Amino acid sequence: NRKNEAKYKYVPQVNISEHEPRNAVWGENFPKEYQSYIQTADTSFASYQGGSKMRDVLEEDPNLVILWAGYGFSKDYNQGRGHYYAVEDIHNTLRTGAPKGPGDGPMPATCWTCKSPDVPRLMNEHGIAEFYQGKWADKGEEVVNPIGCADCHDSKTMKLTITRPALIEAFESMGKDITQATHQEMRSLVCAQCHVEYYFNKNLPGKEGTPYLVFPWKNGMSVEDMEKYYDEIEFSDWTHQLSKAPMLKAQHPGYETYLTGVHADRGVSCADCHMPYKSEGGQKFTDHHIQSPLNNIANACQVCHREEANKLAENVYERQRKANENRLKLEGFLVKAHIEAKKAWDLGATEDQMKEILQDIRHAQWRWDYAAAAHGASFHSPVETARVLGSGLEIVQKGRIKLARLLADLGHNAPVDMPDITSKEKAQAYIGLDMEKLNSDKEVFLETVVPKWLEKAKEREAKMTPQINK
Amino acid sequence: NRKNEAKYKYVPQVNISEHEPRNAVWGENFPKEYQSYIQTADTSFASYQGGSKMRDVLEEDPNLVILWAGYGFSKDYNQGRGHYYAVEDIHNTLRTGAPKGPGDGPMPATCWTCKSPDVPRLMNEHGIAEFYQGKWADKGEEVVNPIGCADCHDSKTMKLTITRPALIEAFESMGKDITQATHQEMRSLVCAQCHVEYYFNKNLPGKEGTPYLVFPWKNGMSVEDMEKYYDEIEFSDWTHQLSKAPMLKAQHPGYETYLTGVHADRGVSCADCHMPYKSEGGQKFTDHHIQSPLNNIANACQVCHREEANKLAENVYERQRKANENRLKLEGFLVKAHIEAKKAWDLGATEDQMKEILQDIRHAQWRWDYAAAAHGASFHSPVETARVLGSGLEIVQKGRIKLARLLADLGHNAPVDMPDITSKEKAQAYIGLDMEKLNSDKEVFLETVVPKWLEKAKEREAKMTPQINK
Amino acid sequence: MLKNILPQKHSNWRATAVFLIAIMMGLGLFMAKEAEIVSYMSDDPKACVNCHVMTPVYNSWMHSSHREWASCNDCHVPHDNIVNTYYFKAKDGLFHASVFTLRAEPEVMFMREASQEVVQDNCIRCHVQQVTQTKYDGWIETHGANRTDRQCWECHREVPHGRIHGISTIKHNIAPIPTDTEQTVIPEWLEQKINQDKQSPHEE
Ligand code: HEC
Ligand code: HEC
Ligand code: HEC
Ligand code: HEC
Ligand code: HEC
Ligand code: HEC
Ligand code: HEC
Ligand code: HEC
Ligand code: HEC
Ligand code: HEC
Ligand code: HEC
Ligand code: HEC
Ligand code: HEC
Ligand code: HEC
Ligand SMILES: [Ca+2]
Ligand SMILES: [Ca+2]
Repeated sequence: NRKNEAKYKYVPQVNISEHEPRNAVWGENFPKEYQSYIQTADTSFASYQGGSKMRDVLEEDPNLVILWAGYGFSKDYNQGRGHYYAVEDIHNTLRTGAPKGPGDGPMPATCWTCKSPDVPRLMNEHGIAEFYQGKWADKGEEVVNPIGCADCHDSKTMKLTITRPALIEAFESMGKDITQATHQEMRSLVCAQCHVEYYFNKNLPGKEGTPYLVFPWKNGMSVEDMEKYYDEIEFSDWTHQLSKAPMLKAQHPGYETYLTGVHADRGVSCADCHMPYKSEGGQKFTDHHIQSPLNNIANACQVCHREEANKLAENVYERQRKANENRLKLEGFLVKAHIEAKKAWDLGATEDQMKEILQDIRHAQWRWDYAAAAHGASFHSPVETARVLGSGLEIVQKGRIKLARLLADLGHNAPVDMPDITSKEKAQAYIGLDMEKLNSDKEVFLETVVPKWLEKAKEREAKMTPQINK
Repeated sequence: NRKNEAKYKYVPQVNISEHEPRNAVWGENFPKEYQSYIQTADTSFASYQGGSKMRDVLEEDPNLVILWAGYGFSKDYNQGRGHYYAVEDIHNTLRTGAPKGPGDGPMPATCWTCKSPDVPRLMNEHGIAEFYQGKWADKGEEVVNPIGCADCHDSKTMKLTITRPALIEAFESMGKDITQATHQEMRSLVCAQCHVEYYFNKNLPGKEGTPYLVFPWKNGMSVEDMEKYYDEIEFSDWTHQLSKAPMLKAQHPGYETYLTGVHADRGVSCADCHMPYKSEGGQKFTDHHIQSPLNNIANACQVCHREEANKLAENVYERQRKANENRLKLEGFLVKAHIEAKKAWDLGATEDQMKEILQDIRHAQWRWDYAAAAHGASFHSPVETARVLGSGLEIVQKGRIKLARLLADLGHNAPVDMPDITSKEKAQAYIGLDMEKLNSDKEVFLETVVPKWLEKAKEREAKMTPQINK
Repeated sequence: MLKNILPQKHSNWRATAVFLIAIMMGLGLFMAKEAEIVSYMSDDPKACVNCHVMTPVYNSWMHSSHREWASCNDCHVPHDNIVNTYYFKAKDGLFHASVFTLRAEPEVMFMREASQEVVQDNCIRCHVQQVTQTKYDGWIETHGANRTDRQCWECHREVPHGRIHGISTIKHNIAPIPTDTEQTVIPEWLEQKINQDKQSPHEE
């Protein structure tokens, strides 16, 4: 009909093939969108807690090293930056280790899922479960284009589209049908392909052994619902090095927390704030420079709020400060709880005595992480974030009082000495990480393995010339 | 000139004298405002946690009996209802006891301050400090008209006006000049005469011994600022009966918390929501039926929000539920802390051992009360309310861990038995209140003393006939 | 005062504005005083309430969603260019003032057509992004077709003066009058008492 015609009418310069992963190729047809997309390479903006600047989160807050002791995140954790860096950053992070080649390294192939438009291409070529199989390093030469057009768009119609099976399956698990999503919902759902809590399920019937990407939404998306989900299947991401608690790592539940805020309630989508319209030479287009809206208040906020930019930024910062205040309190208690639990083990506590305590630590830290890991949550949904932090403060109290009594029973009735963790280095030394080795191994990997990956990819892609229209 | 003519365009039926306390007399001139004011007598509306219905808060939540043990509030505490009942309710509450006559009873005259337009009249006749002197019962026959016109209006111009010295003095203490307030600010400041945290200062230089009404705003209005204020002057409202902690009672810091919310930030005043415009027969006027805006969403909210009424109510309830969730958690811990502290005393703890713990209890409960006592705060400022509750959860944890260690030292290393406080009656019995006597004394007071007060007031007022214009 | 009213020095239409104001003043001291006509050039809504007939609209605006965002002139005066702004103001000022002085104000006023166009343009000026972007579909349904051929306030009937119009619709006003500075919010008696208290601390 005419409406659709109007909406998606354009004269393509090139014929973009269905699984074209190279953003520059799409850029031939859509220069404005591409040019703005390319700006996600800019790393000059820093806000109170966000922005595109590289921010070493462990350095800013060494407590985290203790919270994640025994898990990859204690080695290296930076705040996310522009989509342009998705591939580069997964190469760089110490969490992915220094694989020497295929089959090596700590991480599964599933890690690639949210980093590149090569992913839908590969899933199409090999199958979904097949994509998730094997090591991360196995696909190093296949996944090289950072997040881009083919992740969100249909190459024929340019319509927004869902390219990640995990989101579709998650909707199914909730008894919902994602194909019924409205256009406005799609403007958030394309983001919900990645900005969500996830885990790797190795026990899916028929796919045993494959770290299959799953969003734990079956019972709902609240912190309690997902906790219940994980408790029921007795899942844990890792066992804590100090406390031995069976831990959960919350990963950026951005979409889930956003949904509980007033903007979602009023139908405001992710794209409304992170991809507002922009005018250039009398032409309007969607700004694909996805970033902190605080670097773009005029377009991102003032369309709806005719407040001064300063005031709007201050509104955001105020909510973030208030959330951080209680987050840091909870965090401090969690650090204590892990170290107190270690003390109890050291003094001879039994599994039985520790069981409830460890469960409390698991639940309290899960809540802390749920509130902390989605970097936007303290603005997207300040009231829910505060509620979750409060519930974490409740649980950690219960656990620590049990610990105090247990320690007293074991002969230690006094505050437990805390290590010096005033810097990232000190904290990492305390948990016994050999950072020098990790870093030098990584260097070797980046200097030897990665260049080969990129070279092979170049060769491969050289054969995929797009068809130019005349 | 014509402008002034405009000011007095209506033909006054009666000449209202400067300190006319009788609302019905003002009502002769302003029937619509009066008629709507009179509707604050209606007690049929109940929302999730508010409304005009009589709600026995102790019955709804018997924990409070423990939190306030040793203080009047453990005897009787109802949620505030319409202004119409201000005088009746202060007669009725068990907190004011059963005075036999002048000079008797537990409460000072200062209690009257926020209950009636007779107050400015008496302050004018006798002086401010003089008004605060003596017992509450001393002025029983003088203060009989519930909150009304003369509390907020100038009788000549009908301009909004401040009639309570405490607010003026509080502004001075902050180095601010209330006479600079804009018209829009006045639409909240008239409420800030009463809907604020207060205490009775008996040590004001030159006024020693008089329980002078003071708003503790000198350092600011946040929960920390006021806490600091009270700590500095070592003020406490009472000593807790169980824990012996030097307690603070937060009283409805409605204005203070409102100021931290987004509505205040956007210039929305109390009157915008609680006294919106109303249309009747082609006339618009300010609805003086001050009540829960949820009983009047169309006028109170939909002026600004084009949302459905149900949705707006649900927005409010959601914020209230989330606040209550954490408030109840903090509350539960506070109950435990008081009873654990009692146990410690029973086991022979020393003042020295208890000092820090009691200070923690004081500060944690102050935060709880600050968040709980302003009934609107969880909507007026949900983020600040959550922040305050979180900080209470932090402090109570510190205190209880010290308590657990102290108890272990004293030979009790196990959870402390909690009494049965599942109903108001049981909780009151636990703290040893003789409710039967309190109630029967009150009955006698209401049947013998109060009727005399009202009778004398009638005689007195009969002499104050308003001057009718012809 | 003139400094605030007049456009920037050196702008070439400053003369026009001065000229127009001069005409207005020429209408006579009596009228200027009566109508506080000069204050009509100000952007302060209180300027409009100098005429009591404007108080009902002032008060309804005061109770509207727009109080914190849009003053009278934001809606009722063109903002397309600054010459137009002052020209329209002066013209309107003269018209209103004449009617007012003659006591010919109707019970229920209506915007003249010229004013309507101005207002409509101003609604769009502020809300253009909200009502034209298809991307806000999810937030504001159905603005596409409707907005172009109808007046905004056909639907948004409450914006900003409410549904009831007419100069008797608001009987008692406590709208502030800008020239009225003699009163403060503290009544005299209370100020006295407080000062008394301060001077001679109470002795028992
Ligand atoms: C109402 C506007 C709004 C909406 C809707 C919104 N965001 Fe945000 N988002 C913000 C603001 C403001 C920040 C804080 C930026 C800062 O701290 O610099 C933010 C932060 C973020 C961040 C961290 C950015 C950084 O600087 O590191 C991410 C990631 C994010 N949002 C993703 C999303 C996703 C995904 C959605 C939808 C599920 C969404 N946002 C919806 C306004 C919004
Ligand atoms: C479901 C999607 C998804 C999966 C699966 C996923 N990520 Fe991410 N990743 C994200 C998102 C979204 C961000 C941005 C987070 C933010 O800052 O808000 C991110 C950020 C990152 C970053 C940059 C920030 C940092 O931590 O230094 C790295 C590196 C990273 N991921 C590595 C990995 C690895 C390794 C795995 C596998 C264990 C993985 N990702 C699996 C979605 C995912
Ligand atoms: C294919 C996965 C994927 C999709 C789809 C996706 N993101 Fe991201 N996003 C990421 C990853 C991964 C990062 C972190 C990249 C890095 O740090 O290297 C990130 C980073 C961000 C950042 C941080 C940028 C900064 O400057 O700090 C924002 C904001 C953001 N995404 C918003 C969005 C929004 C809004 C959408 C949807 C319109 C979206 N993302 C869709 C995976 C995704
Ligand atoms: C993270 C998701 C995401 C990525 C990656 C992405 N887009 Fe978009 N794109 C969107 C959204 C959301 C819209 C707005 C759709 C709407 O409102 O109908 C959009 C709109 C468009 C439009 C429609 C015209 C306009 O400007 O509104 C074009 C063309 C487009 N994108 C091209 C591209 C190109 C080219 C790339 C790669 C360089 C790309 N997009 C990458 C999410 C994305
Ligand atoms: C498409 C419209 C839209 C956009 C874009 C938008 N908002 Fe909002 N915002 C709303 C609506 C609607 C509400 C809910 C209040 C209401 O109903 O009026 C709201 C509420 C708020 C509130 C009050 C909620 C709270 O947490 O206290 C703040 C603050 C706010 N927005 C700031 C921002 C900032 C900052 C941005 C840009 C990063 C932004 N908004 C972008 C529409 C929008
Ligand atoms: C934006 C609208 C808004 C503003 C501004 C506002 N309130 Fe409220 N107020 C509410 C709502 C909604 C409730 C919740 C009513 C309920 O729970 O039924 C409430 C509750 C209350 C209550 C408890 C009512 C009850 O039912 O018992 C009091 C008292 C109160 N507000 C006083 C004030 C004061 C004083 C101010 C200014 C300092 C103020 N409010 C500002 C909307 C507002
Ligand atoms: C600074 C003003 C102020 C002072 C002084 C004050 N009150 Fe109140 N009082 C209020 C306000 C405001 C409410 C309504 C609280 C609410 O529900 O939000 C109230 C409510 C009440 C109620 C009805 C609710 C209930 O608790 O059952 C009683 C009774 C009462 N006060 C008694 C007293 C007594 C006794 C004193 C002296 C110890 C006193 N008041 C001092 C302002 C004050
Ligand atoms: C002179 C003191 C005083 C002033 C001034 C005052 N209040 Fe009150 N208010 C009270 C007291 C006392 C109560 C409780 C009365 C009772 O329960 O008997 C109360 C009760 C209320 C309630 C609860 C009504 C209900 O139905 O539950 C609301 C809402 C309220 N006030 C709002 C306001 C607003 C808004 C203003 C200013 C426009 C204001 N008050 C001015 C003292 C005052
Ligand atoms: C708790 C404070 C309070 C009390 C008590 C009060 N008023 Fe008001 N009154 C207000 C406020 C606030 C306004 C709105 C002022 C404004 O918007 O400029 C107002 C407005 C008015 C107006 C102006 C016309 C209108 O309707 O807007 C009149 C007349 C009036 N009140 C009469 C009365 C009478 C008569 C009583 C006693 C029956 C009374 N008021 C009691 C606060 C109060
Ligand atoms: C005079 C205008 C006005 C009135 C009356 C008003 N609001 Fe608001 N409200 C606002 C503004 C302005 C914001 C801030 C968001 C923005 O900037 O758009 C807001 C924000 C909100 C928010 C988002 C903030 C949050 O806590 O998440 C909610 C919910 C809300 N209002 C509900 C209500 C309800 C319910 C009422 C009636 C009891 C009400 N409002 C009355 C103007 C008003
Ligand atoms: C947000 C835009 C807006 C603002 C601000 C505004 N007006 Fe209006 N005004 C309107 C609209 C629209 C109408 C037409 C109303 C109708 O016909 O329903 C109107 C009508 C009028 C009328 C005609 C009489 C009537 O009742 O319809 C007068 C007089 C008037 N406005 C004066 C003022 C004054 C004085 C102010 C400032 C105190 C003001 N307006 C502020 C939009 C505005
Ligand atoms: C000198 C007294 C006076 C002042 C000052 C005044 N008005 Fe008026 N206004 C009037 C009178 C009288 C009318 C009725 C004219 C008629 O309809 O016959 C009127 C009518 C109007 C109308 C409806 C007629 C039309 O022009 O479309 C608008 C709109 C209006 N005024 C806006 C304003 C605004 C805006 C201000 C302040 C900037 C203002 N007025 C200041 C006296 C005044
Ligand atoms: C000077 C700028 C300005 C002008 C002119 C203006 N508005 Fe607004 N309008 C705003 C702002 C700012 C808001 C509040 C948005 C928010 O909540 O953040 C608003 C809110 C609204 C709302 C939502 C609240 C409500 O009352 O339902 C509507 C509808 C609206 N305007 C319509 C109009 C119409 C119709 C006109 C012209 C008669 C108009 N506006 C003129 C700035 C303006
Ligand atoms: C045919 C009726 C109609 C016309 C004409 C119309 N609107 Fe609306 N408008 C609506 C409806 C209905 C809504 C509420 C839609 C919703 O809630 O999603 C609305 C919502 C709005 C809002 C958002 C209000 C909010 O905060 O939720 C603004 C702003 C607005 N309109 C401005 C305008 C302007 C400016 C014009 C003129 C150019 C206009 N409207 C013309 C019917 C109309
Ligand atoms: Ca970032
Ligand atoms: Ca009530």
